[in-house]
Amino acid sequence: MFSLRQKDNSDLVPETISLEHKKYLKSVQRQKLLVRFTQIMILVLAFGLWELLASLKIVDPFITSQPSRIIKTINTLYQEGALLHHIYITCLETIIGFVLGTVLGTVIAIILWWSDFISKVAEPYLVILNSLPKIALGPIFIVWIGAGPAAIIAMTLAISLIVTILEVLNGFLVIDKEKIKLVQTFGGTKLQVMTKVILPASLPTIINALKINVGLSWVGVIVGEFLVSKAGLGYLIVYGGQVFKLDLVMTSVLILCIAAALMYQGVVYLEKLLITRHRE
Amino acid sequence: MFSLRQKDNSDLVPETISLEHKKYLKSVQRQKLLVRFTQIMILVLAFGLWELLASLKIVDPFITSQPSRIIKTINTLYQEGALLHHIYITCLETIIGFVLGTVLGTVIAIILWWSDFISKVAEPYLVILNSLPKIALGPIFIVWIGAGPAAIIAMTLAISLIVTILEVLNGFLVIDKEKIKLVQTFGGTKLQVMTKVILPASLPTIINALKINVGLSWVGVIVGEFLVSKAGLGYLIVYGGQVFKLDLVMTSVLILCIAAALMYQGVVYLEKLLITRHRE
Amino acid sequence: MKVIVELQNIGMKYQSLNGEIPALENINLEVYEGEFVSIVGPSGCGKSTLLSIISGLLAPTSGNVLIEGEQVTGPSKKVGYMLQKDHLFDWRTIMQNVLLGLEIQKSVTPSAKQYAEHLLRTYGLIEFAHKYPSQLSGGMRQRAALIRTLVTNPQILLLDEAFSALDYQTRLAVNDDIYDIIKKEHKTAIMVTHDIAESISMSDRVIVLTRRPGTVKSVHEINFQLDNRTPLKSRKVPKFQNVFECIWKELDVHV
Amino acid sequence: MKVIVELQNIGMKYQSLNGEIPALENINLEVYEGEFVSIVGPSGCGKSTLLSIISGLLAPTSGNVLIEGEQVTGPSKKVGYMLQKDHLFDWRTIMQNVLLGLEIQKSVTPSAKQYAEHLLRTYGLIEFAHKYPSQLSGGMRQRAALIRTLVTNPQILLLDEAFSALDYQTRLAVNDDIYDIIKKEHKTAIMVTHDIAESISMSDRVIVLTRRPGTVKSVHEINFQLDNRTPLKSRKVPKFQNVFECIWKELDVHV
Amino acid sequence: SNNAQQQLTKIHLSEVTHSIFYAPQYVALSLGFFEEEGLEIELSNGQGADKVMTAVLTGQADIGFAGPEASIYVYNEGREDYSIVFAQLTNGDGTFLMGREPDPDFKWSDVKGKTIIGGRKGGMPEIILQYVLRNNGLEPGRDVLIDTTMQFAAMPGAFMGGQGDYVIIFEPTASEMEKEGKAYILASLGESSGEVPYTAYFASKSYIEKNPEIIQKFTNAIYKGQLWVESHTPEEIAQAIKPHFPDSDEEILVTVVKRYKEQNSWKKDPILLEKDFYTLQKALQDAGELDQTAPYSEVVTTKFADAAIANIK
Ligand SMILES: Nc1ncnc2c1ncn2[C@@H]1O[C@H](COP(=O)(O)OP(=O)(O)OP(=O)(O)O)[C@@H](O)[C@H]1O
Ligand SMILES: Nc1ncnc2c1ncn2[C@@H]1O[C@H](COP(=O)(O)OP(=O)(O)OP(=O)(O)O)[C@@H](O)[C@H]1O
Ligand SMILES: [Mg+2]
Ligand SMILES: [Mg+2]
Repeated sequence: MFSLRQKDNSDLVPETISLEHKKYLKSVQRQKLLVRFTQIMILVLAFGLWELLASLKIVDPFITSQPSRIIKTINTLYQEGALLHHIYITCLETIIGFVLGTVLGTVIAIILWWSDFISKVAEPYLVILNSLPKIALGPIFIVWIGAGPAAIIAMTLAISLIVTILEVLNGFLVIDKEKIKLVQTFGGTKLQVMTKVILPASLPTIINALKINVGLSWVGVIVGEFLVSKAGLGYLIVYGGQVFKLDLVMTSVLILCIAAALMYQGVVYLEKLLITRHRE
Repeated sequence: MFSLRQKDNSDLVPETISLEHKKYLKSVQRQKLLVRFTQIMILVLAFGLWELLASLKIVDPFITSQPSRIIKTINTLYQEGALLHHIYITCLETIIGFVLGTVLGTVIAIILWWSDFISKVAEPYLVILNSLPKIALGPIFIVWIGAGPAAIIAMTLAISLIVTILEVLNGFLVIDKEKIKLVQTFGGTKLQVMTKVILPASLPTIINALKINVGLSWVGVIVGEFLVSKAGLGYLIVYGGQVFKLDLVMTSVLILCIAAALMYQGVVYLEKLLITRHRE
Repeated sequence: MKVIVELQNIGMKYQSLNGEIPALENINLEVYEGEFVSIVGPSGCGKSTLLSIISGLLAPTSGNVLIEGEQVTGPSKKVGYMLQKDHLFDWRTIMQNVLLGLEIQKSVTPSAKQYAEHLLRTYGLIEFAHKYPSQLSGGMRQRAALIRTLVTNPQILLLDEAFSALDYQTRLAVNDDIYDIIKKEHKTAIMVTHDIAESISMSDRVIVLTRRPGTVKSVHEINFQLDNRTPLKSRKVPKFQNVFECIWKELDVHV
Repeated sequence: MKVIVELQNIGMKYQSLNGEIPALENINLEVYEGEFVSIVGPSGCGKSTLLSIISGLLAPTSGNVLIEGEQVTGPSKKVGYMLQKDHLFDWRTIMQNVLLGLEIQKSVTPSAKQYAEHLLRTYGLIEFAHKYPSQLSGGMRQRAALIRTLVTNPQILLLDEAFSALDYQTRLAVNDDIYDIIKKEHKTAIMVTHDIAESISMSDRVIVLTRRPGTVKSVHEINFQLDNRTPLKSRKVPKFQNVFECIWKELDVHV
Repeated sequence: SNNAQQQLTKIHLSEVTHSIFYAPQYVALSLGFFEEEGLEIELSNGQGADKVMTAVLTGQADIGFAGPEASIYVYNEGREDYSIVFAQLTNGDGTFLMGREPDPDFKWSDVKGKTIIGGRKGGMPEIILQYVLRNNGLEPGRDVLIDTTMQFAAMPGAFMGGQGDYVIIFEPTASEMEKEGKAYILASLGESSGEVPYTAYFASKSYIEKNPEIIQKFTNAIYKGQLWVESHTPEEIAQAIKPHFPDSDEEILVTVVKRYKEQNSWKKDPILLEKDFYTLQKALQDAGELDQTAPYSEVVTTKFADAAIANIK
C-alpha cells in the first residue's frame, strides 16, 4: 500500500510538441513581446517627449531639466569621481539602517512576544508611535543626537523600527498555535518554542520586514541627508537646489530611483534564495 | 432533522457566579490595573524626569524644551487663535490626501485588475516607483506643481498612491477564484464580477489601505509642509527650527503625535463599524 | 427516458509554458432527465474540468456538449453549479445571497422572490433569511447554497465535491437533505466526489474515470430497489459494501 | 490487564471574561495497556481538552490523571501526542522533523537516530529522509508525523482527529497504516475523532461523551472477532452497521 | 479710499524666510503701505532662494524676495524670461559670528585654525563668510575650516552640542542664544562684509514688462517702509512688526531690531547699486559657485526705485 508517489504534474508530455501547443507558445511569446515593447515605448516616449519639449522651450529646461542635460551631468560627476562616492555613501547608510532596523526590530519583537506584560504595557505607545509621522522628528534628532552620520541612522531607525516590530510581532502571533503545542507536547520550554518554531517559521515575515525596511531606510537616509550631510545623493539634491542647478537635482533623483530599485530587487532575490529553497 | 442550532458559546452560565470565576475575574482585573498603572507611570516618569532635569539644567531646556514650557507654548498659541488654525490646516490636508489616495489607488487597482495587458505593462514601473523614496521627489514637485497646497497634496499622493494600488490590487488577487467562478456560473459578466464580488469582498483590504494611507498621508503632509507652506503643524516645526524655538518644535511634534494617533484611531473605528457588522 | 445532457467525444488539453496537460480524453456520456449521476476518479483526473465544460464555463479542445440537444457555448440558465465550498457572501444576508444568481441574470421579480422564500421555508431556513451567513451552521450554509442555485430554476445541477467541506456526521445528514431536495424539485444531477460511499449512496449511476487524461473507465448502475430511497438507507443495504469494494479496487487508491 | 491511564473525576472549567465555560465534568476512565480507545462526542464537548489534560499540557480544575499510577503534573515522555494536522516544519527535512522531539528532549543519540531510520525504513519513508515535507503526499506526511511521535518512544499515544485533514480515500488507507504501526509497536492509543465509522473500525472501546460539559454518556466495546483485524476489514463486518447506528443515535447529530 | 479698497490688486509675494531681518517689509504690511498703493499682498514662505525663484519663474508668485544671486544664476543659465531685480531691502549679511565665550577684542584673525559651522555649501551665508574670511586674509579650507554639513535650522543645536568652534547664526536666534548664555556674538558678518546686496525683490522679465504699474506700486510701498524704519525707534519698529512675529519675545524683538538698525542692515532706499552688485558676484566667484559674471544692466533695474524716491517724501 505504500506506493511512493511524488506530487503531481511531473508527468508532463515532453515527447513531440503538438500543433496546439506550438500555437499556444507562439501566442504567449507574442503577448510577451508586445508587453515588453509597450514598456520600452512608454519609456522612450516619456524621455523623448521631455527632451523635445525642453529643446523647444515649451517646458522650461531650466526648471524641468532635460534628459540630455542629465546625461551630461552624470558624465561630469563621474569624471570628477564624485558620482560613485555619493552613491556609495547613501547606499552604505541605507544598508546600515535597514540591517540595524531589522535586527533591533526583531529583538524587540522577541521581547514583546516573550513577556505578555511588557507587550501589554507597550501597546498604546507602539500604536501612537506607529501613527506618528517620524519625519517630523528630524529637526529634534539633530539637536539631540548631533549632526553627523549618527543622526541619519537615527532618522532611519525612527522610521523603520516601529513598523518592523509590529510586522515581526504580528508574524510571531499568526504562527499556528498548534505548532507551538507540538513543541510543548515534547516538553519544550518557552525558549525552545522560540528557537524551534517561532524564529524559523517567521523567517518569511522577517524577510518581508526587510523588504519594507529597505524602502523606509531610503526615506530615512534621504531625509537625514536633507538635514545633515556632506555627501550622498540627498546631499546632492539639497546642494543642487541651493545653487539652483535643477540638472543636478534631477540627476540625483534618477540615480536614487535606480539605486533604490536595485537594492529592493537584491532583497527580493535574497528572499527567493532563503525561502523558496525548501518550498519548491 | 432541521434543528435550528445557533452557533456555540451562547450558552454560557449566567446564573450564579462561582467562586473560581470570581477569583479569575479579580486576577484579570488586577493584571489590567497593573498594566494601566505601569503605562501611566512610564508617562508620568518620563515627563516628570524631563521637567526635573530641565529645571535643574542638567539637560538644557533651551535645546530639549520642557513640559512646562510646552504647556505655556500651547496656551500662548491657543490664545492667539493660531493653534486650532494650524491643526485644522494640517488635518484637512491629511484627510484630503488619504481620501484621494485611497480612491485613486482603488480606481487604478480596478483598471489594473481589469486589463491584464495594462497590469503587465505597468508592473516594472510600479516596482520601481514603489522602491523609490518619494521624499526625494519633494523638491521636484515644487518645481513642477508649484508651491502651495497642491504640492502638499501631490507629495502625499506620491507617498501613498503606489502602496495603495499594490495593496488593493493584491487584495483583489487573493479573493477566492471560486467566488468569481460562482458569479460566472450564473452567467455574470466581468463588470458583475467586479461589483458583486471583488469590490465588496475587498472592503476590508480597502479599509486596511486606508489605515496605511492615514500614516503615509501624515508623512506626505509634513514633508510637504516642510517644503512649502504658510500654516500647519509642519510649518510650525520648520519655523520653530528656523528661529530655534525648540519649545515650538516640541509642542508641534506633540500635537502632531496626538492628532495622528486620533485620526488613526478614527479609521480603526470606521473599520470596526463597516466590517464587523456582518461578522459577529 | 429523455436524454438531457449529452457529451460527445469530449477532450481537453490545458496549455502552459511547461507543456501541455491532457486533462480529458474521449469522454462520451448521456445523462437522462431526473437521473442522479456521480463521477469519481483519482485526484487530478479532470473531474472538475468536466463539470466546467458541461456548465459552459470552459470550452473543450475537442468534442461537443449538448443540453436538450442544443450545443453549449457559454453559461446557460438551464445549468446550476454547486461548488465545493458554499461561498455564501459574508456581506449579504441569506436572502440576498439566495437572490445573487437572479440579480446577476437581472430577473429579480416578485414571483422569483416568492419562490426563494418558498424554498427557504420548505428547507428550514426562513428564520435566517435576514441573518448573515456567519450565524449559520455548516449544514445550513450548504442548504442555503443549494437554494441559491435552485431559485434560478436550472434543470440540471452540477455538484463539485459540494459536501467535502463538512465534517463526517454533518455530511451524512446533508447528503440526505440535499438528495431529498433534488428529488422533490425534480432536478437532474451530476455530482463529482472523492467519497466512494457518498457516490454510491446518492446516485443512480456511478461513472469511474481513469487517471489523467481522464476517460470513462467503468459505469456502475446502482439499483438497490428501496422504497423512498435515501442516502442513509442505501448505505445499509448489504449490496452497498460490494459495490464500494468494486469501485475502491478500480480506483486503486494509494496513500 | 494492566491499567496504564487512569482518569479520576476529571473536571475542567475554562475561565473567560464573559463567564465560565464548563468543558468537562466528572470523567472517570481507565485505559489498559495496549488498548485502542476512541472518544467521540458532539463538537465542542471537550474532547481536545480531555487529551490535553491527559498529556499534562493542561491542568484540570478538579480530579487527577494517573499514568502508570503516577500523578501527571506536566508533559511526560511516556505520552506522545498527535495533532490534527501533521505540522511538519517546512524548513526541516523529514529526518530533521522526525528528530524534533528528541532534540527538544535533548536526547539525540546515535541509537535514537538509528531507531528513527529504522522506523522510516519500516514505514516506507526512508527515501524521503532528506527531502522536505512539501515533496510528500498527505498520507506520507501523516506517517512522518506519527514516526516523529514514535521515536521519542512514548507508551501512550494520543491522537486528536489525526486524520481529519485527509481526503476520504486517503483517510481509509492511512487508518490502516497507522493502526498497523501502533499495533506493531505495541502502543496504547487514545483517539479523538468526529468520524463514528473511524472510531468503530479502529478501536477496542468507543467512549461517547455528552454535550458540553462533557461526561461519559456510554461506552461501546468493539469486538468483531476478526483474525488480523484491520480498520478496513472491520468496516465490512455486518455488526459494524449496527454499532454505527447505535452511536449515531446517541450522538443525535444535527445538521 | 473705500473705493480703492475694493479694487485692491492681489499680489503673491514669496519670501525666502520669515525673519526680523526683513523688518521694513513687515512694517509696510502692518501699517497698510501696500493698501495705500492699492495692493493686497499674499505672503508665503518659500523656505529657500531656489524655491522662491522657482515660484517666480513658474508664475506661482508674482514677486520673489530672496538674494539677488538667484537672479544671477538664472540669467547665466541662459533663460530668456529671466528674473530682474527691482528693489533692494537689506544691505549686507544678517548673520553673526558666535563663539562660546564673549570676547570684546575679537579679531577675524582669531579664527585661524578653527572650525566655523557655516551653513550649507552654496548658500549665501556660507558665501559671504568665505568672502569675509578672504578679505581678512584667511583662506577657507586652508587657514580655517568651514563645516557645511548642516541645514541652518540644525546649526544652533549642533554648536551647543559641542560641534565647531564658531558658528554663524541669524537673528533672533543669535540674541536668544546670547540671552541664554549659550553663545556670544563676536562679529557681524554684515558689518564685516560691507555693502552687499543681500535680499532684494525680483520678478520675471515678462511680468515686469506687462505690469510696470504694479511693480511701481510695490516699490513705493517698500520705500515707505524703509523710510518709516529709518525714522522710528527700535521700540516703535518692534511694536509695528510684532503681529508678524506673534510668538517672539518682545524684549528679543527690540534687541534684534536695534542691532540691525545700528549696523545699517536696512537699506534706506530700494536702489541696488552697481558696485554692490559686482561685489556680490566677486564673492560668488571666489567661492567657486559662479563661472561668469552677469551684466548689471540686464539683471537689475533701478527705474522703479528711482521713481519711488522721486515721488515719495
Ligand atoms: N487552468 C488550468 N491550467 C492548467 N492545468 C490545469 C488547469 N486546471 C486544471 N489543470 C490540470 O488539469 C488536471 C485536471 O484538473 P481537475 O481540477 O479537473 O481535476 P479533478 O479531478 O477535479 O482533481 P481533484 O480531484 O483534485 O479536484 C489536473 O492535473 C490539473 O493540474
Ligand atoms: N482556552 C480556552 N478558553 C476558553 N474556552 C475554551 C478554551 N479551549 C476550549 N474552550 C471551550 O471549551 C469547550 C471544549 O473545547 P474542546 O476544544 O475541548 O472541544 P472539542 O470536543 O475538542 O471540540 P471539537 O469537536 O470542535 O474539536 C468548547 O466549547 C470551547 O469553546
Ligand atoms: Mg476537482
Ligand atoms: Mg477538538
